[in-house]
Amino acid sequence: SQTAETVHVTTNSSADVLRIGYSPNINHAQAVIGIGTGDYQKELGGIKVETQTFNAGPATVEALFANRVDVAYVGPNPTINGYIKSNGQDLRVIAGAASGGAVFVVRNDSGINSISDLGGKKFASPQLGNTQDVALRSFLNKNGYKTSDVGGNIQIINAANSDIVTMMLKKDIDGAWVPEPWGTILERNAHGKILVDERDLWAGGKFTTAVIVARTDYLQNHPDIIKKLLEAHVDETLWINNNKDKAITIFDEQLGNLTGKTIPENELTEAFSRLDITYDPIQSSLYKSADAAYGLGFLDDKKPNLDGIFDLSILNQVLDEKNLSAIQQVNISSTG
Amino acid sequence: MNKKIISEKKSQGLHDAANAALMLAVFVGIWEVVFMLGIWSKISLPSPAMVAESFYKITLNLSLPESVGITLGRLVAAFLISISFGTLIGLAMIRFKGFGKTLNSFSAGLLSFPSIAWVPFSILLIGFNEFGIMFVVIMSSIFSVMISTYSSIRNIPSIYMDAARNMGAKGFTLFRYVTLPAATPSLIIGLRQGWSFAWHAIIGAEILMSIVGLGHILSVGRDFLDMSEVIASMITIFTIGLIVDRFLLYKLEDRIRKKWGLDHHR
Amino acid sequence: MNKKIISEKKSQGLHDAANAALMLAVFVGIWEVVFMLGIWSKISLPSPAMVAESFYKITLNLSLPESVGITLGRLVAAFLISISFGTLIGLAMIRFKGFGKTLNSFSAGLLSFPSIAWVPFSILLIGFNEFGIMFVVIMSSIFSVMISTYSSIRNIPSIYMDAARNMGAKGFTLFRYVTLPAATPSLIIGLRQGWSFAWHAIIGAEILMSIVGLGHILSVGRDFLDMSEVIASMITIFTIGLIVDRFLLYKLEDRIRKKWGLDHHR
Amino acid sequence: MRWNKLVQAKIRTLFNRIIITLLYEFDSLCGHVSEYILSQRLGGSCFQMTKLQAKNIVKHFDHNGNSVLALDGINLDVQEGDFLCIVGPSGCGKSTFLNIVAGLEKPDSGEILLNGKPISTPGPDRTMIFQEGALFPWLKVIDNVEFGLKMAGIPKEERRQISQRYLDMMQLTKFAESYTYQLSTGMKQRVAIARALAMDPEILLMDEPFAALDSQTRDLLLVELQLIWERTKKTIIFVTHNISESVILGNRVVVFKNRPSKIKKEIYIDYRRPRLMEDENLQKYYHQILDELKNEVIAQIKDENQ
Amino acid sequence: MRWNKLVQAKIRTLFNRIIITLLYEFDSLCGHVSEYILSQRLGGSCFQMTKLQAKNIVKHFDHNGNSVLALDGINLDVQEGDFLCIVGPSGCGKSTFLNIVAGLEKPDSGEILLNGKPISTPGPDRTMIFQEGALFPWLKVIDNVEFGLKMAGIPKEERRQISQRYLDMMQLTKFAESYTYQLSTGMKQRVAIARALAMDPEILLMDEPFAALDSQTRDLLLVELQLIWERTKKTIIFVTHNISESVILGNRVVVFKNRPSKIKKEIYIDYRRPRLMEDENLQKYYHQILDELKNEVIAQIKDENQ
Ligand SMILES: Nc1ncnc2c1ncn2[C@@H]1O[C@H](COP(=O)(O)OP(=O)(O)OP(=O)(O)O)[C@@H](O)[C@H]1O
Ligand SMILES: Nc1ncnc2c1ncn2[C@@H]1O[C@H](COP(=O)(O)OP(=O)(O)OP(=O)(O)O)[C@@H](O)[C@H]1O
Ligand SMILES: [Mg+2]
Ligand SMILES: [Mg+2]
Repeated sequence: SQTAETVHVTTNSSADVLRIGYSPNINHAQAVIGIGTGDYQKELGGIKVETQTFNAGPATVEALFANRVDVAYVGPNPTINGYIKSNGQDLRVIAGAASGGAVFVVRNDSGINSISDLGGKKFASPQLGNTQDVALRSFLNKNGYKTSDVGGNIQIINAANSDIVTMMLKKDIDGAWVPEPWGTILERNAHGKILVDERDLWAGGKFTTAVIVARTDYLQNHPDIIKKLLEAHVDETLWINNNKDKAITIFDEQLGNLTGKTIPENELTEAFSRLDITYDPIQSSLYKSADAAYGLGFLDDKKPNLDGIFDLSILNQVLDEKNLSAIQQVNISSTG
Repeated sequence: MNKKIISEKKSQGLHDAANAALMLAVFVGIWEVVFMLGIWSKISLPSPAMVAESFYKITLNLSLPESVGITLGRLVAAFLISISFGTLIGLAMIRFKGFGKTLNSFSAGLLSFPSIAWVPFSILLIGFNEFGIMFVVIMSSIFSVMISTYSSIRNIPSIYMDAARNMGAKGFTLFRYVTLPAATPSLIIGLRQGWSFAWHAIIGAEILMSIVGLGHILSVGRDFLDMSEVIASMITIFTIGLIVDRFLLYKLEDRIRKKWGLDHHR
Repeated sequence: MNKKIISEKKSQGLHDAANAALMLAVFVGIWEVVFMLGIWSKISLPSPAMVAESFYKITLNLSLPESVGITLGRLVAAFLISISFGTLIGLAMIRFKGFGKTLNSFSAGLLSFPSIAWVPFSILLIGFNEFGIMFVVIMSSIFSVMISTYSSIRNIPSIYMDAARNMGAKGFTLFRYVTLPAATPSLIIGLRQGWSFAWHAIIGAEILMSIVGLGHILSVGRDFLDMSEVIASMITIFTIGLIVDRFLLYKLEDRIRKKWGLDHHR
Repeated sequence: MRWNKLVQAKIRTLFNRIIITLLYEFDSLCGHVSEYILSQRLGGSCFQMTKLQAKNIVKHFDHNGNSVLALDGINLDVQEGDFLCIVGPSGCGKSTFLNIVAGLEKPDSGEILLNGKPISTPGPDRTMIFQEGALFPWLKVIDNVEFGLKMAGIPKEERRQISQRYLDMMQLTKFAESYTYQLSTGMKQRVAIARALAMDPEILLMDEPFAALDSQTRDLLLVELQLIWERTKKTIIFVTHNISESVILGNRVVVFKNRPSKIKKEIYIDYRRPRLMEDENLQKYYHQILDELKNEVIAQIKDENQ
Repeated sequence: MRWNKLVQAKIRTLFNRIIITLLYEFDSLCGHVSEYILSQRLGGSCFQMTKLQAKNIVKHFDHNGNSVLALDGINLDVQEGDFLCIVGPSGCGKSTFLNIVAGLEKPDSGEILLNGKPISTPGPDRTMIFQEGALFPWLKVIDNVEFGLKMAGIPKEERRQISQRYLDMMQLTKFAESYTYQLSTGMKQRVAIARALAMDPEILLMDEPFAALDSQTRDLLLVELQLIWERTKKTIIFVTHNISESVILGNRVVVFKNRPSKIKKEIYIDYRRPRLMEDENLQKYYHQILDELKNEVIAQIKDENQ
């Protein structure tokens, strides 16, 4: 990658650095590709792009608050948590990144063939209170099941994705709600079958699974830099959606650069097929996620107020310049 | 004369407590000042008051006391196993010299395994449950116990062993009445270290395997960006570590040092 | 006579190596058998051959040697800092008794902090960089060094100190020529433990902060379900731990024990 | 029964002490009265057989590459009930020899036979009093004394009785509950003696046991040891650097040559017991041994200066 | 220059040795010839002032709740150039007193004045030979001997010269490179003596330094020590349990009472030097001291049995 060498020019802004945090996940595809290929740096010109990868959302937001990164690609639940914890002060969602890409996989020989067979089983999700965990729990609740922590007969454990694979193989669990590409991996390598594609549970098959957040003070002080970033982000999004196959190849390459590892192309293709790369933060789904998390007792005692979490003005400005349709900013009050 | 000594002891204890309290007060003071200076956002570094509130909350809803109980139960069980087996293997290492030498190095290699590395094996071999966590804790502390047993015993001045064997002590009796007490001052140091390894391991394992416990509170706090809960649980970890050390291991060490007359630094 | 001793030594070395090789062979053999029995899927437990291949791959693409270099560099730097400051503070603890007593307990509390708990502070105070990782490593090992310095020195038989002071040794000279050598056999044990703490911490920190290094290879391997890479990196961790211990710390311990005549168990 | 024994022991100790005190008080009388009284009370030994045999014992040590030959072929027969004293210049290998007899050190060649059978491990039949304090710092004085008894499985009450007796003999009753670091050097040595005597072994190996004692205590113990020996017919090997001590105690004194150590001379002392320091008749033995040793010292000086 | 000194030292050592050897060889002559030769070579001391003063030293120890009063008001003036011997029953507090003088232990009350000034810390002006081996196991014999010199900042070459001299005196030249665990007990004690003498302190505190030596080596050193004392006018406090030793060495012998220790008696021995073991004229001092001690032993027995 050429990021390191391309920098160093003049500054006409008070800040000459933009620090981006992201994870080498498929729903951060724009960042993985755009940063890796140098597209972002090209767009930002004299602003030096510094990057930091994280292996989980909470750590990313932690770093954002600690003023170690300025903007970050993260999942919706850490975003909500961060927003609430800072009393709506310290961060804003400035764009979306991905939608979909989570599945409920069950073991072939678990005896589960339909939603009515879930009683008495044991399932896994990656992390207590994360996007998939909330989805799994609300799904079970909605279908009349109760988890063991509230006296029901379904046990939920939280484990790292790779450990979930081991447990599926050992038949320690009957299924798991996981993000892609782990759904595909479980399906192919751990005798799993997809019981639910989460997109089927949402209106229009869309629900946000990655957004871009910015530190509020950075957003206020350097709207110009944010704008350049979003231009790059939108461009990258469009390019990926127009060149799916090539994008997958490049993504895999960049993954190799970042981690030294690649994912088999066919697995990656399947994973991407259940995922939409987008710049739309799908605001209503974020509010719904927050409500669900609140309903499960994961958020504070009082109902979270997410008013003002989105600041899409710059995104819309960029979209406008590119002749793309703007995204209507919605407030929580309008969703009820 | 005796009374004087006792009252001296008491006032010594008070003095120590005052010392500790002072250090604590200074620490909290600095923390508060740093907080008020606002160098870091209050999410990253909450104020002492916020942490206290968090403490109050998780104590009231019983999640803290319960977790502490569970974690300690697990830890004690695992650590006892570590100590018993570690000591036994350490002894075997002394007994069979070639085996001991080889295993001493191997243990050193295994000692350097972070507990995190044991988690996948634990899940594979045992599963995602109590015993899985205990396995991680045992694997993280047993080598330390083994090595320190081995080293401590090897460092016993040979004259004690000679004298004892000369008086007819051998086998288990030799071990029970000579080897063990002679190695004790040094074993205790090893025990204290083993205890820390076990502590590290259990918190690490509970974080990674997110099974109810103190580590789980910490990790959940972190996942939900609740730094005051994180700090509250860290303070709990610190306090328990301190209490166990101070009122168990250190007391033990101190008593033995007194008994041996090692305290006679003038 | 001399020649005989030397050749005995050589054959002893060979014997040790043979012993170690045997243990290794048995271990790999069992592993292969378990693999062939197919108790666990090969994703969870790859065969020795698969691990070897993985080794070959990451060695060839240089990611392993580079990571090892980076990790070791970091570790050595951090550990040196730990040793110097830890020793200094340990000495201060000896010097100022009240301070020492208080700090001894506090360190015990801090020693029980898992390295994982230092990560958020490191991010907050220092950031995602070399120094951040080094901070975690230092915090995870310095208390161990402190406590073992403190304990080791307190366990020196007072007659040595008496004799030295009687001969006019004091201050730094007393420390350099008496305190240090007298405490050495026990300090080395502490050093070995401190080294393991540092090892644990660096791997843990590299995993959590995902900064290039050996721990990163392990964590990436885990994230990508590449167990053979995980095992390959664990073997590397083990081997380095073993080598450092065997050829540095243990050698040192052995030499000192010989010199002191502690080896005279009959 | 037990109480009876205790009283007996007390009385015996007291009686011995009174005699000794008398001996001290009436210096002029001592030579005659005491000898008479004591020789009446104690008979000589009669039948003897070989208890312990050292056969051509060789031992060297490695000193940074240089080899130090400590023992160069020691041959020695010790009869049952023998009281054998070993004298020799410092560093000549006396302790090494005793260690080998105790089974704590292996000779390079040669062997030790006990009752005709070769031995190689330590055992409670040969109790050693070490030259350098080998008391256990983690035990109280009384527990140190009882250690060997405990190892032999003697019940607690009996142990206590025995240890009490010997602590009494060593005038340490008041310090029974102290730890060893709280004792003076001489007191430590007395504990070590009590510990060895309490075990009542067939063979007693004593490595300069009286070196740190004041002369009065030593004189007391010299008599006490003779009485014990006469009464129990123990076999004793006693290393000392004090010629008078060897003359008073031994019925045989072996003089070790300087490094490499061989046996230079054996002197038989056939004289009534208990012998006392003041006895003029022992002077001839004293001088005989002194002569042997003088040559050794001169040899050593030559050796150093060459 | 240096070489010169070395030769001088060698010659002196040799000369002394020859004299002593002669004394041994011609037993009958010794009393007369030796005294004459040696008294010619050495003069008596002349002018004296108070070097060290112990003022009402009290020290108790705690034994599991019981208090043991070791020193109960010791008052002692030591003149410059004094050779003071302390004798007393085992465990009476001799070592404790020496420790307090050395500044290693604090008295409960009372104080030690050195040249009129109170002291409380140890210092190289008062070098101690400890009763129990205080050699450093991590140093070679020669480095042990040089330790004090190194602390005093004496350059390496000079150190080596001095240590060589004393190792020579102690007949340990061959073991210079050995570690202490490789030495016999007597050899260790000789290293400790060499270490203290090498430091050449104003005041030398010696706690039973000859206890583990064979009598020949001891006799040699007894003379050697007197020569050193005469030559350098050191102030020496010498604790011993050997009455003969105290009579030969001291110009003053202090007898300690049994616990609680007070000074029972001071005996001045004004007799030409060097004195030898064989000298009949010293007998009267010997008996004087013995008498004092006998009472102590009896007191101790009473104390134990009451
Ligand atoms: N560290 C200590 N703790 C407790 N008691 C002690 C300590 N040191 C000495 N004592 C006690 O003080 C008394 C005097 O001891 P000290 O060592 O001075 O005797 P000593 O005259 O040197 O005897 P010895 O001739 O046997 O060496 C003894 O009763 C001993 O028990
Ligand atoms: N562990 C050892 N390592 C090396 N050399 C040793 C060891 N033990 C003894 N020696 C050497 O063996 C020789 C004899 O030592 P030993 O202790 O038997 O002498 P000793 O006759 O008891 O002398 P002393 O009267 O001084 O106690 C000495 O030269 C000593 O240096
Ligand atoms: Mg000896
Ligand atoms: Mg003493």
